[in-house]
Parts: sequence; C-alpha cells; structure tokens
Amino acid sequence: MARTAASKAAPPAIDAATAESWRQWLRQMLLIRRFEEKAGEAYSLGKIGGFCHLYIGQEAVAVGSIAALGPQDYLVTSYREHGHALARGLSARACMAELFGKAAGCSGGKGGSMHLFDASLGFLGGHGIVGGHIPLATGLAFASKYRDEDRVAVCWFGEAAVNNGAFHEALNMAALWKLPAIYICENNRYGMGTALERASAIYDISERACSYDMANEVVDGQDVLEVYRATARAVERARTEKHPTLLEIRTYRFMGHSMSDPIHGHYRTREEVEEHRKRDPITVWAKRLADDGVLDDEGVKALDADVITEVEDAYRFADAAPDPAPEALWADVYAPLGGEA
Amino acid sequence: MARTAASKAAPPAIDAATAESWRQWLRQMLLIRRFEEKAGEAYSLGKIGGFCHLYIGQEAVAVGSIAALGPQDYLVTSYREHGHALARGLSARACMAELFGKAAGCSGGKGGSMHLFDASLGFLGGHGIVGGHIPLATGLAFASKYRDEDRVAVCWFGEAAVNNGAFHEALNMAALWKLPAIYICENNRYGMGTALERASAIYDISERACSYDMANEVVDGQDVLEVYRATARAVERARTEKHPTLLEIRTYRFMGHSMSDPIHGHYRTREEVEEHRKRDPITVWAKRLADDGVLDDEGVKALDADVITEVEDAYRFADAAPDPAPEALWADVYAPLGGEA
Amino acid sequence: MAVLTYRDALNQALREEMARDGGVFLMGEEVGVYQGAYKVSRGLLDEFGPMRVVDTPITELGFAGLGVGAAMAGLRPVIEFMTWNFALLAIDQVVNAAAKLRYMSGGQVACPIVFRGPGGAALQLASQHSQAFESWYAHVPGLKVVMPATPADAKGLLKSAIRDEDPIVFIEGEMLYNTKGEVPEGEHLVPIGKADVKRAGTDLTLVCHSKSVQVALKAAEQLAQEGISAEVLDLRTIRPLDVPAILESVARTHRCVVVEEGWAFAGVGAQVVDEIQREIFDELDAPVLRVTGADVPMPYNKHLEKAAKADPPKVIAAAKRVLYLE
Amino acid sequence: MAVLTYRDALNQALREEMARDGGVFLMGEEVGVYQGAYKVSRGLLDEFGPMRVVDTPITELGFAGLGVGAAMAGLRPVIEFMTWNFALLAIDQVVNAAAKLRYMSGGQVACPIVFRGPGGAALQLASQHSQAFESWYAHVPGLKVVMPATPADAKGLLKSAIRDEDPIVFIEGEMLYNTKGEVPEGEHLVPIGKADVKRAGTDLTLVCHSKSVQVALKAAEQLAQEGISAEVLDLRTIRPLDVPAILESVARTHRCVVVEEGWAFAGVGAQVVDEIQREIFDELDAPVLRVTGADVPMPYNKHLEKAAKADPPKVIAAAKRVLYLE
Ligand SMILES: Cc1ncc(C[n+]2csc(CCOP(=O)(O)OP(=O)(O)O)c2C)c(N)n1
Ligand SMILES: Cc1ncc(C[n+]2csc(CCOP(=O)(O)OP(=O)(O)O)c2C)c(N)n1
Ligand SMILES: [Mg+2]
Ligand SMILES: [Mg+2]
Repeated sequence: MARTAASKAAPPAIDAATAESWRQWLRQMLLIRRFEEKAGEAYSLGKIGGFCHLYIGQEAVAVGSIAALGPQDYLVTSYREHGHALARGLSARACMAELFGKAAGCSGGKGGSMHLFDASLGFLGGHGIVGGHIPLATGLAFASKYRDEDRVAVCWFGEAAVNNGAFHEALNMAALWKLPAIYICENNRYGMGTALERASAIYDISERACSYDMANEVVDGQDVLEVYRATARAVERARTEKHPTLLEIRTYRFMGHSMSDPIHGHYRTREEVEEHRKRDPITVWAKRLADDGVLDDEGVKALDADVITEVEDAYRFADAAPDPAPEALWADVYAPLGGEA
Repeated sequence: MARTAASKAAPPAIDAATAESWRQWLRQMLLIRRFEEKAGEAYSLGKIGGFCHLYIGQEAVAVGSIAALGPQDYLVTSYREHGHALARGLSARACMAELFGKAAGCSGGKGGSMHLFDASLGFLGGHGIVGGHIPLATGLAFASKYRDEDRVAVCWFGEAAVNNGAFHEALNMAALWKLPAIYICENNRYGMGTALERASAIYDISERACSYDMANEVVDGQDVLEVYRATARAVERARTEKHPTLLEIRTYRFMGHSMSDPIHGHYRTREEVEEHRKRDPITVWAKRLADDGVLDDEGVKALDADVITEVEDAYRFADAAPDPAPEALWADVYAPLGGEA
Repeated sequence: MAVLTYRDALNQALREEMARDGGVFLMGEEVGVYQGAYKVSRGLLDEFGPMRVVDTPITELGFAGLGVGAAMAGLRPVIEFMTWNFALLAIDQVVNAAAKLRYMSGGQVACPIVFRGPGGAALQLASQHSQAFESWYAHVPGLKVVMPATPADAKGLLKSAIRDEDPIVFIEGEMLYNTKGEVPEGEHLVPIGKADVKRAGTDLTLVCHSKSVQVALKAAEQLAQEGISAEVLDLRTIRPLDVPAILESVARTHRCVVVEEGWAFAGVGAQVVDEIQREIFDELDAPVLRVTGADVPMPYNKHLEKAAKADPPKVIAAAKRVLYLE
Repeated sequence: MAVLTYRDALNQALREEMARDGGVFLMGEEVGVYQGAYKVSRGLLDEFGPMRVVDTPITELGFAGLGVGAAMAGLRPVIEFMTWNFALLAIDQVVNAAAKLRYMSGGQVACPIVFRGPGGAALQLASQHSQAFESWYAHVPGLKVVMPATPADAKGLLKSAIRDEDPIVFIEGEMLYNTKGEVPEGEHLVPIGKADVKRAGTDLTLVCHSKSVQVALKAAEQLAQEGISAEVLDLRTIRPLDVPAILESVARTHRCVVVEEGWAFAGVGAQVVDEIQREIFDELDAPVLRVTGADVPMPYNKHLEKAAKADPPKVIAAAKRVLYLE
C-alpha cells in the first residue's frame, strides 16, 4: 500500500513557524555534516578509535524522520547513528566526547561511536549487531501498548539488515500484535561492499512488508520534507491505529562504509559516487528554502558558520575532557548493590 | 504466482503404470497410518520414549510429494518425519527399531523418533529445531548447483516455522542464487497449541514467497494427486530452470502435537477435529481409486491387511532387536582416526 | 508449610510477582492458551489476560529481543524458552544486547529481564534437546545465572530474579518439575548469589547445582551407610558464584567432588576447581575430582543415555577416590 | 622460508586447498568483491570465481546452515564469520546441526566444515565487538576448536582443518593478521590437537593460545632478564586439548600460569587448571594461577580497554606469585 501519491501534495502555505522549523532542519543537516567531517578528521589524528561509520549523504533521513517524532517517543538505531543522535538533540559536545572515549561522553566513554545513548531523550542507542536492534524497537512499542501510552518506537537500519532473521521475526510480531512501531530502512544501496542486488532476492525493500500485511512506503531520502511527511503519516498511523509501518527511504552513503573503507574502489565507481553527490540533501534543501523565499544564500552561510563554531567547540571540549576514572572499568556491569530492588 | 489453476486439469488417462503407482500411493499412506498407530501403541507401553510426533492425517503430503522425486534427490525434514521416511523407502523395520532405540534402527538407536536418517536414500533427517533444517536444504541445493548435478533438495516444515528467521534467510539465498530447492510447508493449522492466525501476521503462507520473488503454490494436502502434481511442477522448475519453489500444502493433524498432547482440548475442539477427519486423505484417495476403477473395496482391504502384516513384523523385529553395545556411546562423535583425511 | 511441586512453586512465584507488580509479564511459546509446554504457567492467562501472558510465534531471537526492548522501557519481562536448547537461536539478544546495555550505555539503560525455562536433559530426547548451557551464560559478565534445585528455592529465587535490576538466566529442569517439597507461603525470597548446604558433612564436600543436587544427595546417603560423611553444597546461583561458601566447606572437609549434568570441558565445575585450588591449595588432601555428563552428544537409546549421565554410583566412586579408599 | 603475515598465510592455505580440492569453497560476508573484510581472501574471487568464493547477505544463521547442508552433501565449505561476535546468530547451526549430525545419524552423515574468522578484541571496538568465545565451542563434543598464534601455524592448521572430516571452529585474531613469521611453502600441515612449545623454560610454564601467546612470550623475555626461565606452551588446539603436553611441561617446571584473552569464569584456563591439579597434583609447588580478560564487557575508552586486557605485566606478576617471589 504505497502512499507516495499522498506525498506528492503541494507544500502548505509557509507560515512563520513552518519557515522556522524548515530553517532548523537545514541547520541540523549542516550540523551533522560538519560534525561528521570533524569526526573523520579526528579519526585520522587517532583521537577517535575503533570503527567509525559516517552519516554524510544521509542527513535528510535522520533530520526529517526525527522531526516528526514527539519527546515521549523511543529511538533505536544502528552503529551509523551520529546523525540521529544530533537530530534528537544530543549535544555535539556529548557526542564528540563519546567518540573520543571521554567521561563526559553521552555513554561515559564506554560505548564509543557505535553506542551513543541518552536515555533522557529516549535515545536508546547505538547498536552494533546488524538487525539486532530491530526486535528492541518491537519491544519498546510493545511496552508502549502494554502501558497504553502515546509513545511510538522508531528504529533505523540499513537495507542489508532486511535479509536478516531478526527483521523478519520482529516485523511479524509487530504486525500480528499491532504495535506502534516504525521501521525505517535507510536504503543507501550498499551493505559494506555488497550492493543490494547481490544480497536480496527482491530490490524493492518496501515489498517485504507484504509478508506481514504491514503499511509501507518508498520515500526519497534526499528530500528532508518528503522524509518528514512520510514519517508523520507513519507516526499518525502508530498513534491512532496502533499499526506499524515499514518505510524504505532511498538515500546514498557519500563516504566509505567506515573510516577504513575508501569512498570508491572495489564495489562502486567514482562516477557512481559523483552522480549521487549531485543530489546532496543539504543543497537540495537549501535550494528549496531559497525558492520558497525562506532562506537566502547569506542565511545558509550564517547557519553554516554557526554550526562550524558549534562543532569546533565540541572538538575542543572533547579533546580537553578527562578520560573515565580507572574504576569506571568495573562500574555498570551490574546495578549498584547487586541489583536487588 | 499461484499455479493452482494448472492443478485443476483433468487427470490423465489411466494407463497400467499410472494405476499401479496410484495403488502404491494408497499402500504407502496405509502403511504410514498403521505404522503411526502402532508407534502410538508402543509409546503407551513405554517401548518408545522421548518425544513422538505422529503424522496421522497428513499422509498424502509425504506420499504425494516424495512420489515426484528421483532417487538422486535430497530430503530433509522436521521431527514429524516417520511418514516421509517410510514414503522414501526406509523399511518399517528400520524405522520402528529406531523408535525403539535399537542398534538395527536407521540411526543406530542414537537418533530416535525425531532423527531418522538413511543417507543411502538421500534421507538426511529428522531435525528437531523448528526451522533449523530449512537452511540445510538450501545448502544441499547449493551443492547440487555447485557440482552441476541434477539433484533437487526438498525440505518439509510446519506452518509455524515460516515465522522463524531461518526460513527467511534460507529462502532469500535460494531465490537470490537460483538454487534447485523446494520448500514444502505442511500447513496443518497449528504449531503445537498455537493456531496459525495467532502466530503469523498473514494467513496465506504461500504469500511469504513474494518477499523473495519465489514461485509458490497453495495445494490441497488431503489429495495425494494434487500434492504429487504440484510437487512435480516444482521439481521440473528446479531441474530445468534451477528455480526454487515454496509450496503451501494445506492439511490437518488428526492427533495431538506429540504423544503427550491430547487430540483436542485447550486449543481446538472435538468438533473441529471431527470436521477435518471427514477429509481423511486415505478415504479420499480410496474413493478416487474406486471411482476410476483402479481399485475396489476388496483391493483396499487387501492392501491394508498387507501393511498391517508389515507393521506387525516391524514391531516384533524392533521389540526383539538388541540395544546398541555400550561402546556405541563413544562412537560417532568424531570421524574414526580423529578425522584427518 | 505447604508441600508443592517445583512446577507449582514456580507458578506461585510468577502469580505473586505479577499480582505485586503490573510491569511483570510472561512471554513465550505456549505459555498462554496451552497453559505452558510444561504447565508452569497454568492458569496465568485466565488470571492476568493476554497482554500479560503472551503466546509467541516460534521466533526465539525475536521475542527475546522484544523482551529486552520492553525491559529497556522499564517493564519486567519474564521470557520463557520452551527449553534452553532453543535459546541458542536467541543467544545474540541475551549476550550482545541484555548483558551489554547497562555497560555500553555508561550506566543509563538497565535491562531487568528474566529468561527462564528448562535446561539439560530429560528422558530420551536425544542430542538436540538434551544440553546444559549454564557454563556458557556464567562465562558472560553482565548476566546472572540462577539454577534452583528444590521447590522452595525455585519460588524464592524466581521472585528475587524478577525483582532484580539485571538480566537473569534462570535455568529450571524438566526432570525437577514434578519433584515435591515444602514451600513457604507468600513473601519468600531467596537471595541470588548464595549457596546452600543441603546436607551437612565432615569427610568431603559434594559441590552441585540443579538436578545434580539430587544425585549428590543420593550418593551422600549411600556413603553414609559406609560411614562416610559427605556435605552436599548446592550452588543455587552459578554467577555470581558463592566462592566463600565453597571455600568454607572444603577448608573443613579438605576433599571435594564437583558434580554437574553438563559436559566437562570448561564446565561450571572447572571454575569451581580453579577457585578451590587457587584459594585453599594447602587445605586440599586430594585433588578435586569432577563427575559430569559424558563428553558426547546425548544418545536416544535409554541405556546409552543413562550411561551418559552423572549418577550416584559415579559420584560415590569419585568420593572414594578423593578419600583414597580405592 | 618465506616470511609472511598471518593474513597471507591464511590466504595461502585457502588458495592451496581450493586448488587441491574442487569441493572446497569459501562463503561469507564480503569475502569476494570486497576481497575480505580483513583481506584474508584477497584475490581468491578472481582466481576461483563466484561459485567458489561466495558473498552472502548478512544472514549468519542462514549461511552457516547452508554450509552445513553443503557439507552433508560432501562439499568442504569454509564459512567465514566477519567476526565471531556475529556468529552468536549462527550458533544454533554450529552446535545443534554441525556438532550433532554424525552422532544423531548413527555415523551416517559427516559434516566436514570449517567455520572461521577473527575472535576476541581488537582496538576500541567496544563490548559487542570484543568477545572471545573459544571456551563455549570447546565445551561442545562434536566440534574441534583450533586457534593458531603464528603465521606458520595459521597456514598449517587451516590446511589440516579443511581436510578434517569433522566440523571445525577456527578462531583467528584481528590483531594477529599483520604479524609476520616464516612460513613453509606448499604442503605444510600442522596436526590438530598438538600443542607447541614456543619457548623452552625450566622455572614455570606459561600456558597460552592465540593472541595470549605473544603476551606470554613478552612476559617470558622480561622474566628472563630477572633470571627466571619461563616455558611458553602454545595450545594451538583447544579441543581436543593436548593434555599430555601440558602435564609434561608442568611436571618439569612444577609451576604454571594460564594466560587467555577471554573472561575467567569457565574459560579455557579453568579446564587447563582442572586437568593439571587432577593429574599431577603432587607435582605442583604452587597453585596454578590464571591471567584473563577483566570480568566486564569491553569498554571503548582505550585506557580502560588496555586495563581490561591480559598483558605482560599481569603475567609477570602472576609468575612471581607462583614462584613465591612476591
Ligand atoms: C550480524 C552482523 N554481521 C556482520 C556485521 C558487520 N557489519 C557491520 S555494518 C555491515 C553492513 C550493514 O549494511 P546496512 O545494513 O545496509 O547498513 P549501512 O552500513 O549501509 O548503514 C556489516 C556487514 C555486523 N555488525 N553484524
Ligand atoms: C526453535 C524451536 N523452538 C521451539 C521448539 C518446540 N517445538 C517443537 S514442534 C513445535 C511446533 C511446530 O509447529 P509447526 O512448525 O507448525 O510443525 P508441526 O508440529 O505442526 O508439524 C514447537 C514449538 C523447537 N523444537 N524448536
Ligand atoms: Mg546500506
Ligand atoms: Mg503445524
């Protein structure tokens, strides 16, 4: 039941509030872009270790989808989650400090790039096992229904995760029990070096929803407004009908899979990447804002300068911040006092 | 792409060979029925232990589908496999002796009811983890394609197994790589005490094939000829096009899930069972043979007497057969000589 | 005190905790309409309804993960595995999610969940259905592993497990469900992490847990007839292991045999041996011996199966060896 | 002899075995077009083509099971897990299928398959990506567990593993891939089940395997400067464990420290301790000590991670304790 038709509707008259939020979306996308560029730089300098998966090129997905959520909602993501964390409102300082492994990091320096958490914002990680967090979202949605709350549980995962059994089992239960969950597949065409067509027997991920009679949509992931609207429809469906939705959001990864993977080479050509870079979600949105007279070039420059300052500050903060105390090694394995309630 | 239309075609003119094989199908169904009745009796007498899952009511599925296979093909089944073993040609003696845990059993008394094997017949078990053997069939089909052989790999599993991740992962790979595999879902409406509708978000199992763009069919499992024809179409597709198929064969379990489960009670009514018993695959087929003048009542009685003798002989054989030698405990953990080739 | 079966003691614990805390729910295969594959949840669906007693599809990975998510949201899931053999399909969620969440979130996200069901062998279920994995779970920091041997401990430990703030692997025994014993009514809590002397003795210590407690008690009885006084120490919790209790007993008896149902290699007993020889080496008058399941997949044939299991004769033989009586 | 990296030694073993036997194929995530997540399979796709070097979807359970099925048909699959952390999703196929088939079929069905990939921690990969599961697999009869520490052993053991008739869990190390060493050309086979003295010594024995061999060797070097002669015994195979080699060495040195990367509870070292104290109790001049990874999920911060790992200073301290020098 593709709902792309609906999304073709003309944009609403742009009132001041809308204009302001649209500007904020651009700012968030710029913040993510600059944050990721800085993270890449810090990684090369050895200030960030382990695996580091950048979100550059996919900014519109996190910003547009998270803009449609409420403060009470639950979010769970994969290891490629810096963008989602920033879009949800985690500070650049807390995120950068976590990448640096510092005590001031959003996970106390124990999680790192793949495990950003902020429970106070319903941002429940940052998970490293492909597909592993999808059932968690089903469980968060189950809890919402169990308590008859107005919360929606949203998870983001790559197109390669849909072939995994965890996806299949989690979506079947969500549909069977009508849980308020939204499954957002960020189809960036590759799982590491494997193109979608080499891993999945069907190429329209959204059709996997048919196995569960679940609402689904294919969305242009380079257009933040399209992403926002499709997610808003799914949120509405979840809040009112308690029905889950599978969104296939088509986007592209501009960088390598992780810092150790070149941008192009074995599995995709420079030309392919260049082609996709032409639809950079930031320029696409900046143009739209200009066309609609919401923000001109100067305004974009100003926002960019603003986020660059924020990212530089986060970098200095993270660099200067102290490491966790040695005793931190032994903390948080179990609840304090052995966990007896 | 349901092909049920095709299966509506009129039966072929009944030549002698066809008539003979049709009689053999009835004999096999009767053999399975009597074997299972005897196994149930032996279980109550404590001669068979552990879990014992009877196949009564589903005989047409194993007999019809296995009749469409060649001697070179691979078969893997679940723990409800007595019928498949007998239909494949394992002797009633070898099967009964295995249920009794005797050395003469088809698995040397080490497998029992859930793990019947006869590698010489391509009958590769008898597996106890729901869904666990589905990837094995994909692997057997992979081996066939790898060696460019004419073998088809067939597996049988219940409708409850299709919700499991193993099903999803195995079918995606089979379709992606075009492997000669046939996935036969014996939809007997219940997974233990859970009705299909309480476990799956969709009720037409065959539609799960759409997630893999796989050929699929819904088949009447109480009509052995329908099962044979649908399987023959799938075998043809596998041998010539190397395409996999998902068959949903609708049948019904006349007995409890296992010997410890009553025929009706918590999860289904006596009336429901009675209703389904009206389409006993054996009486359905006996009537067809009578209508077509292939076999009359007397003939049926003769076949039945014949299989009863065979089953009684198997029972006496199994009862008298020796247990495995104590040293058997330590054998077959690893290859002899530590397995160095 | 009422005499209950182990099964009913678990049922009582579930009922009491579900009545006490609306956040506690039971989920798994056949726990509801079917009343439980082993009837542990009998009556709970009627009493608490389908939102709190949830029948699942056969998707161990999926519903274990669902439980973890629900626990992250603050509910108190009790996830039943029909048997722990099937939990191998869910082990990624137990080890990579439940056991890691608190740590990798820097202490922000708790995962108060109980994974429970029968472990080990029953009778003639063959190799895929007769495995004991407690040493695997006990290997993993972030998990607690609880294995009651008696009805009273079953009730008291399950109640404590449900109230615990951390993920718990709670392993029962199909062969224990019908065993009977006195069980305190109502608020009966057994602390996690405390072993229990099931029989006092002076000549040697038999360390055991779960089903092997009965094996050890039978052996101790027969040894007593030969004038040998064996102490039977039931670990009850495998992680955290009650090392002080083990050391205290063995330091008194100076001899020890560890009995367990599972395979020997890197089993629970290997860790017990490691602790003893490291901490009270000089107290030992003999090496610590172990009685375990045979190092083979479980055969179906009943005689072979019996030969594969730890039993009183094997424990008695080991006891006599540590006493240098043979 | 050519000096190769551990990575290239594995690559050579795969290439030679695939050339020798057309039934050998490599399957896993990114093994082909991407040339291997850690480049162990570099060049193999070009040389052997897509039917023998197969890129899979991210479905560990599915392709592990596919491999088992292919092995049942007589092929010789080498299934690569990008890391053993992800293999938790496939463990049902390894333990309930591969390890059981021969036994539950009464010896009819062999499963000659190699599951391989890097295990344990690398650098700052955090808790879900830094786990050592060798004691789990070694717990299971029906499996063999092989863990080479050097390039020469990596080649010789992988070739033996591929020719073995039984399912093999072959655990490599991301931190070992770049290490260099002399590797015999061509037909170089190292027998499964044989430990190897990597450094001879007389005062104590350091039992180790995989990455901990380097830790032990460094420690032995520093101990030598203090006049302490440590023997370094590399297990190489965890199951079957080379108990005679362990006993022979410790019976000479009378003192032992077991070093491993993984968690302590029911780890490989616990089994080694059990064997030693049971078989040569009276030869021991001190309890056997263990150096293991800290009993916590692995933290991301590099200082915390370093503190969590077994390292030479910890081994040296343990060595001095068993020598009563501290
Ligand atoms: C179960 C599992 N297998 C393998 C990996 C290694 N791995 C990490 S990311 C990745 C590719 C995932 O691709 P996709 O789901 O499309 O997400 P993307 O990286 O494109 O955002 C792989 C194979 C893993 N983390 N978990
Ligand atoms: C992974 C797993 N979970 C649970 C079980 C216990 N169990 C055995 S059979 C069964 C029901 C299977 O139903 P279905 O797949 O429809 O097959 P049927 O028994 O109807 O032939 C269950 C839950 C199991 N064997 N494996
Ligand atoms: Mg992707
Ligand atoms: Mg069924």
